[in-house]
Amino acid sequence: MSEPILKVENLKTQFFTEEGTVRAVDGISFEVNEGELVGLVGESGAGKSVATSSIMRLVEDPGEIVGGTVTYKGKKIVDFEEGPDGELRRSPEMLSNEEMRKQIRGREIAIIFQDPMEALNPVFKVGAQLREFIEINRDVSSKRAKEIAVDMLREVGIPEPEKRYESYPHQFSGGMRQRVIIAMALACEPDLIIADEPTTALDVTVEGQILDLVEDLQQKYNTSFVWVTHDLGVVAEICDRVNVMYLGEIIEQADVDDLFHATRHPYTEALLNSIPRPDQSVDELNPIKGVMPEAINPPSGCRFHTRCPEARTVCKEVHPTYQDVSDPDESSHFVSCVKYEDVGYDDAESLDTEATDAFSGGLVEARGDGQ
Amino acid sequence: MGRLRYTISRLLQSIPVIVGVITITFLLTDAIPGDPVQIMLGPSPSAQQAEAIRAKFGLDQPLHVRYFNYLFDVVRLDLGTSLYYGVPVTQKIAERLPVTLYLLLSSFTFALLTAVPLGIISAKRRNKPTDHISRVVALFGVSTPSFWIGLMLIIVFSFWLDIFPATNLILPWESPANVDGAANQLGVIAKSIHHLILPTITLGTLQMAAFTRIERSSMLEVLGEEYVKLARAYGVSETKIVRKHAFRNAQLPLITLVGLQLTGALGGAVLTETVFSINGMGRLIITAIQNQDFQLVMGTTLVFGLVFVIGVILTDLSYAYVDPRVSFDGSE
Amino acid sequence: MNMSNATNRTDADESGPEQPEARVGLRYTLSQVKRDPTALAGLAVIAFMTLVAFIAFVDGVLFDFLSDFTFFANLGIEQYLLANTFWVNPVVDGTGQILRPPVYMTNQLYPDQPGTWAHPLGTDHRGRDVLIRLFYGTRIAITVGIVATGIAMVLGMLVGAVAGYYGGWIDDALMRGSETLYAIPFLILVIAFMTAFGRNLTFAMIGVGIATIPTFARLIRSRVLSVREEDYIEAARAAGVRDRDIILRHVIPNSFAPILVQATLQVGVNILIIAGLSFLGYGAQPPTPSWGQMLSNSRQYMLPNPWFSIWPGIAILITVVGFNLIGDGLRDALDPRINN
Amino acid sequence: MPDENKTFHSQLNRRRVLQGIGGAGIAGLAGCAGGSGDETEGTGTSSGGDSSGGDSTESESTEGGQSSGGKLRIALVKSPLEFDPLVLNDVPSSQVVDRVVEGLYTYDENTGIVPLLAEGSPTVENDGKRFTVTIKEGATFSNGDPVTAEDVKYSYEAPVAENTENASELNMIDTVEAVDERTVQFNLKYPYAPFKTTLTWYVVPKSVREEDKEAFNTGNSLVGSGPFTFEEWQEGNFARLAANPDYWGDPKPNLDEIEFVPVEEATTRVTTLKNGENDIIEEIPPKQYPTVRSIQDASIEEVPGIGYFYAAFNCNEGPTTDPKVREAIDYAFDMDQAVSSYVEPTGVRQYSPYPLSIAESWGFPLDEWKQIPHGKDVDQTKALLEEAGVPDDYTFKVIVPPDDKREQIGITISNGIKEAGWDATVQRLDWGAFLDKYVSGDESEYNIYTLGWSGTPDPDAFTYYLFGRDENTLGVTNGTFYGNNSEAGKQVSEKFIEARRTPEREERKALYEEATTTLLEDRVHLPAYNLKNSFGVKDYVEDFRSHPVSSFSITSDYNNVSVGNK
Repeated sequence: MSEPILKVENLKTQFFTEEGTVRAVDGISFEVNEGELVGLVGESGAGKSVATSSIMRLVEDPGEIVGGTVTYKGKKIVDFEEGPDGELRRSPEMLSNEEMRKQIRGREIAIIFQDPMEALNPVFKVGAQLREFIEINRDVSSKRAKEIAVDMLREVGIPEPEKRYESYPHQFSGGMRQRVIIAMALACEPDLIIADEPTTALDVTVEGQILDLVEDLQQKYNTSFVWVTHDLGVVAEICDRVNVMYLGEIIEQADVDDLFHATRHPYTEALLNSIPRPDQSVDELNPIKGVMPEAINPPSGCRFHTRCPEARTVCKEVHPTYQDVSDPDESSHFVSCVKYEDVGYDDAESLDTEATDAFSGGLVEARGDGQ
Repeated sequence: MGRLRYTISRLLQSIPVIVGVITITFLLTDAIPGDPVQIMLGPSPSAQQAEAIRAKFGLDQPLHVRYFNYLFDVVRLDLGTSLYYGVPVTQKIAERLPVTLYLLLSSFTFALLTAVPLGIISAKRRNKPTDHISRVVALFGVSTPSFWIGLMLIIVFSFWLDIFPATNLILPWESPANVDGAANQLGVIAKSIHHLILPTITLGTLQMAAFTRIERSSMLEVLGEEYVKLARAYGVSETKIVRKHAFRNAQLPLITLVGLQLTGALGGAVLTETVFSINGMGRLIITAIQNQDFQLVMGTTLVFGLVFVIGVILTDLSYAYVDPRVSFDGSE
Repeated sequence: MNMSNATNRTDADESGPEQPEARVGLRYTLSQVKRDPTALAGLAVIAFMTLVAFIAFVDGVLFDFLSDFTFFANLGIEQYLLANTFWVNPVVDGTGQILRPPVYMTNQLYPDQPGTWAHPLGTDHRGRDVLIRLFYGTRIAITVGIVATGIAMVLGMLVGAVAGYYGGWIDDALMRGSETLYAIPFLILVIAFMTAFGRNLTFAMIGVGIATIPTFARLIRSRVLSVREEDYIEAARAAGVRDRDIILRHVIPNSFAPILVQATLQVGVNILIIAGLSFLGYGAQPPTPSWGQMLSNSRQYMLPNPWFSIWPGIAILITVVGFNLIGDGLRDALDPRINN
Repeated sequence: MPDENKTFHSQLNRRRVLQGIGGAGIAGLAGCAGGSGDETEGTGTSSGGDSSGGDSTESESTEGGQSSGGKLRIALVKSPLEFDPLVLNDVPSSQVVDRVVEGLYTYDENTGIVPLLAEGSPTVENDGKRFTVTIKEGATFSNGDPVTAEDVKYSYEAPVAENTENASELNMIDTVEAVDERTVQFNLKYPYAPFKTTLTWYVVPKSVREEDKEAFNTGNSLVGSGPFTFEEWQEGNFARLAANPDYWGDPKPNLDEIEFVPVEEATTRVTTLKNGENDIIEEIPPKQYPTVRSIQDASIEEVPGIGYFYAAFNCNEGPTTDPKVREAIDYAFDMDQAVSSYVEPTGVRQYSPYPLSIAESWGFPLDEWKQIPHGKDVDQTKALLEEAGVPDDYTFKVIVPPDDKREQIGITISNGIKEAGWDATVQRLDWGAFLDKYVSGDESEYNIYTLGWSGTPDPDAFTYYLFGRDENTLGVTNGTFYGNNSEAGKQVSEKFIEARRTPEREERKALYEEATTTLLEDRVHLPAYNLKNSFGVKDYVEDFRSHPVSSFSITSDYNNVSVGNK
């Protein structure tokens, strides 16, 4: 396998608030290969968007990337080294903000945001916004940028692109705006596009159209994608490989087929049980019980234990290791669950949680109070 | 489309407001105790003198007759004759209005020119020392009585330091012959600005502070918008983001506030004009009220109302200019 | 978006508080405020001012009944009679120079004149203690600010609710009316009002209250309009709950937090307006000490002794800052986007 | 007497003047009567460089330091409003017009009346009902026309014929005859003792004024015989005069230009004096005296005006109709102290309705009158009020005009009453409301008021209007209604009216003394103070004089202002 174009290792991003430190991304690792469409799945609040912002180095105050390495085509987007006093500090190889802006953002990695209604500036014409980004990232004249923009609008299926070029965002529907945003991303000819829940805000039919469009274009341009979503249906439809996030951690990673058919982590399983699946028919859907605890004070041990139907006492005590548990015939399949470790899971007592039947009390644990 | 038509229709829509202004003022002035004729003639007018005056100004008519007469006169652009000055109200207003508008314009310019950069810097350096300083300045600005600022400025800059004059606002188009030490029009303008500085700060501080506060919060809000993040994600520089991508959007609440502050500023002009002995509309209306010069009270209030209405329309027009989502014909 | 109705737009964009989610209740807001140091500072300022006002009030009452026992007399301030502003004899000291700068500051025009600890801020042109006049002024400023706001709030809520509730021509008429009030600079409006009905504090409060009705009317009206569309209101309506009850039980309680913010800020604004009015001679009648009137009086003495102009100004400043801090704190609590 | 008519109306009763006094606490207006020209017959020689080069409309002398000529900037309290001397009726206007228009007679440095356009004293005949005046030879208006008897006749008749606001000042005149080019004869309806002051009335050229009265009033065509000519005026901003190059009299003015600017706020006026924006400022309030004195290059020029400020009682209704109550209130406070606290050094204590200069020139028994007011004795107040049977819960109403000094007097009185155990309120009213109320005689409106009065330097100007009981005064300018409940009051009024038609000075004096003593003992008025005409003057301004009657003098036979090196 060739070298991945994006390699994320042990990335940590924290938010320093008055209430305490929020470990929004707590040591995640994954890779994106050329032309690959990698999914990043999880409930709201799992840290997906923080992860993508971290990759773009766009984390806003009071958030801060505190550790790990992100390598893009050999360039260190994030990199830390140990200082003389043992503290972590930015390594000299890590790109400066200016370099990030000029070399990476838009040019190499483009991003598509969740809400197309908000992502276009309402007071500027659509074409002008498109043209500006193209000019910045492709070093072309303004005139040429306009041609590219119009072509790209056509490409993403906007009728009468020359005319629509002159329109304002509010004159577009939501789906159309998302097409514009996609056109924006593609027009800059990046090698990687991070799509942060790009279809969540759209209705289902439009979502389908957009997904088809992305698949087509992805094949045409051979662009790699990181596709952030909470919708496993979308994942199943377009992704090659999937990372499942829970409370700042990636708890399972596998090829899309393996994930759906050889699910390892109880959380992933719970997620899958909560959605209708075309390949299986079930009598009823089982939503995941409880609410995800706050990342400011995550549960001890396995972070999912408070909601895990298979939780046992050991889950509370032991933080599981993220390890490859793939069968020989599988490609890699990482999971982070004590079930696959030799820490006494089988002997441990079952734990009372809201997801186990025994649990019938209040929401104390679910609040993330831990013990 | 239809910017002109829109303006005209807005003007027409403002007619009820103007009529309302006339009605309220009419009822209030009528309720003021005391006999204007007596104030005018002194305490010992002869009966026929008083009668003559009453008849001349229509004061012998019942209230509703006077009210409708006044409305008709207004339609004919006749605001009557000032009892106090003995000249047509329109003439008096024509003399005084430019002064007040000049002062308003200058203080709003001052307010905007300081508030916008201050608000933006404050938002960009949020929770940094610059932000704290600018927020404290703005907080004090909205909390300080403007006339007090004026008094302090006079003490310090006119009396102690003797840098700026304390009175006598000169209009920039005044003839050089009427201005001491001004050889030509340029000299007049220089003098005019010199005289304008203290009143401008006095009247403009409150606006400046209010504008800074709203500029900061709207800039903060806009800087958190998705489209700003998007621009950032596409490698647009921070400077350009602030100057271009966020700037226009951030001005929208400010534009609305500018319109709303207009009447407040007209009120503030009364105080500023009093402190600096400026003969503008504010002092005119106070003189009119104190002397029960009904025609003049009515006329000046009416003009204040018009200034407000026009101000609001201008606000709307500039809002529409900045925000393409707003259209004049009511369609999306 | 259609602009044909400017009032609609300004409703939403009013500099007042953003419309919070309906579930953001008063209690939540207050709990947020508790965490905000600046808002707490504001609260402290106002609490202090209120305490001063209260002491001044009690002192005034005590003086009326028990002439020889008062707080200020017990504080050891000599010549208490000088302080009691409702009841004063002018006393001029031997030199005829009754203006004194404060103890710890020298006046550049009269560097030889020391102040006294008995009159830390000096005495005024009638020989009254400036500090105590400031205390008494606090009482008036706060009372007047709050009462005027209360009038505007109650009437504004009524007008706004009726306008939003009935809609149609009633709405139009009321909103035009409130626009009309807005079109006359309120200082002018209040002065005309006071000239017509009476030149004293009561009419100043009523006048300012009436002149600021539009602020609250618009706020409530826009709430009524938006809440009317909410699902639970529709449900209530479908269930046969009367609109009137809906407004009273749902709309107004739900709007209380933003109104509280507006009201807090308005108290500060009103204190400024009333100071301006007093400055022009339209406020408290003479012996009654109001800050604006003290400022107005002080103009004559401004050059020989600027301190007389400075103290009342600072008192106004501090009080209004206090209300603004609280108002800002409340607003921030309601609109977490900005500051959280 | 039914056809009794008003004479010189003092200016203080006029709306605009009252305003001026009220608005900014102005003091120096007393006696700036419209009818006072202030240039006197030139006897001396010109006291300095005359303005022979003086048609100086384009002068820009303020920047430089010319030693002769030059421009003078005077800050008045209010802006002038109109300039037709026959129409104008406010102090600032007359302050400007007085430089442009002259009268037959004028005042000397003090209150004496000396010829100006007239040659010598008037001849009085027919029991004081006929006055004959000769116009000086060579007197011309600034347009070159000679001053004729016809112009004089016109100037005295037009205000009455046109029923201007000044009509009442001249309507004791029955006819005016132009005997020849230079001789005028005034026939009065009745013997009017103070007529000499009336002869200071303005003289304007008939032909010019008749041509366009409007232009005459706005100043555009204003022509007079004075040392200055009218240049330009912007209401509220400035009024500018230039030296009259062809001035007929002596001395010729030293100044090239005078500019009058209105600055209402006293503090601001003082500031403009300090920083040189203005060369002279009018009216310094009491507490600004030290400030003005502290200005290195300026000093104060002042002289007591012809005015009278007082507290008065409602003798028509309510407890104050009882002399005991009035005396009780006199006991409640100390007017001496009040005046020294709130009025000095801007004014002086006055013990009678007559300004000191009048009282002295008439030889009134000031020492006796000075003994009448009581010092403060609250016990006496209590005793007297109880004796008079004033209910314990009675609230005395004091109304004051919008003027700080009079307000302070009002507050002092009310504090005294409160101290005695009764309640009292002080209401500061706008002029409109005040003028309405103080002559209503209505107990529910007022028990006590404070007010001021000013006039010509003749006792009549103070007695007739304030105590007269005819239809022109009672409830018009007399708000005390003294005499409604007392015989003494009626007699006082009769004596005052008799005095004004008695040509014999000694007889008049006796009448004034008797009546005045009665009213002071009856405590109808509590005389308070008189204000000074005070000016802050830069040191480089030379020879500027304040004047008791006409507020100040620029060019006269006893002074001629010039501007030295700044």
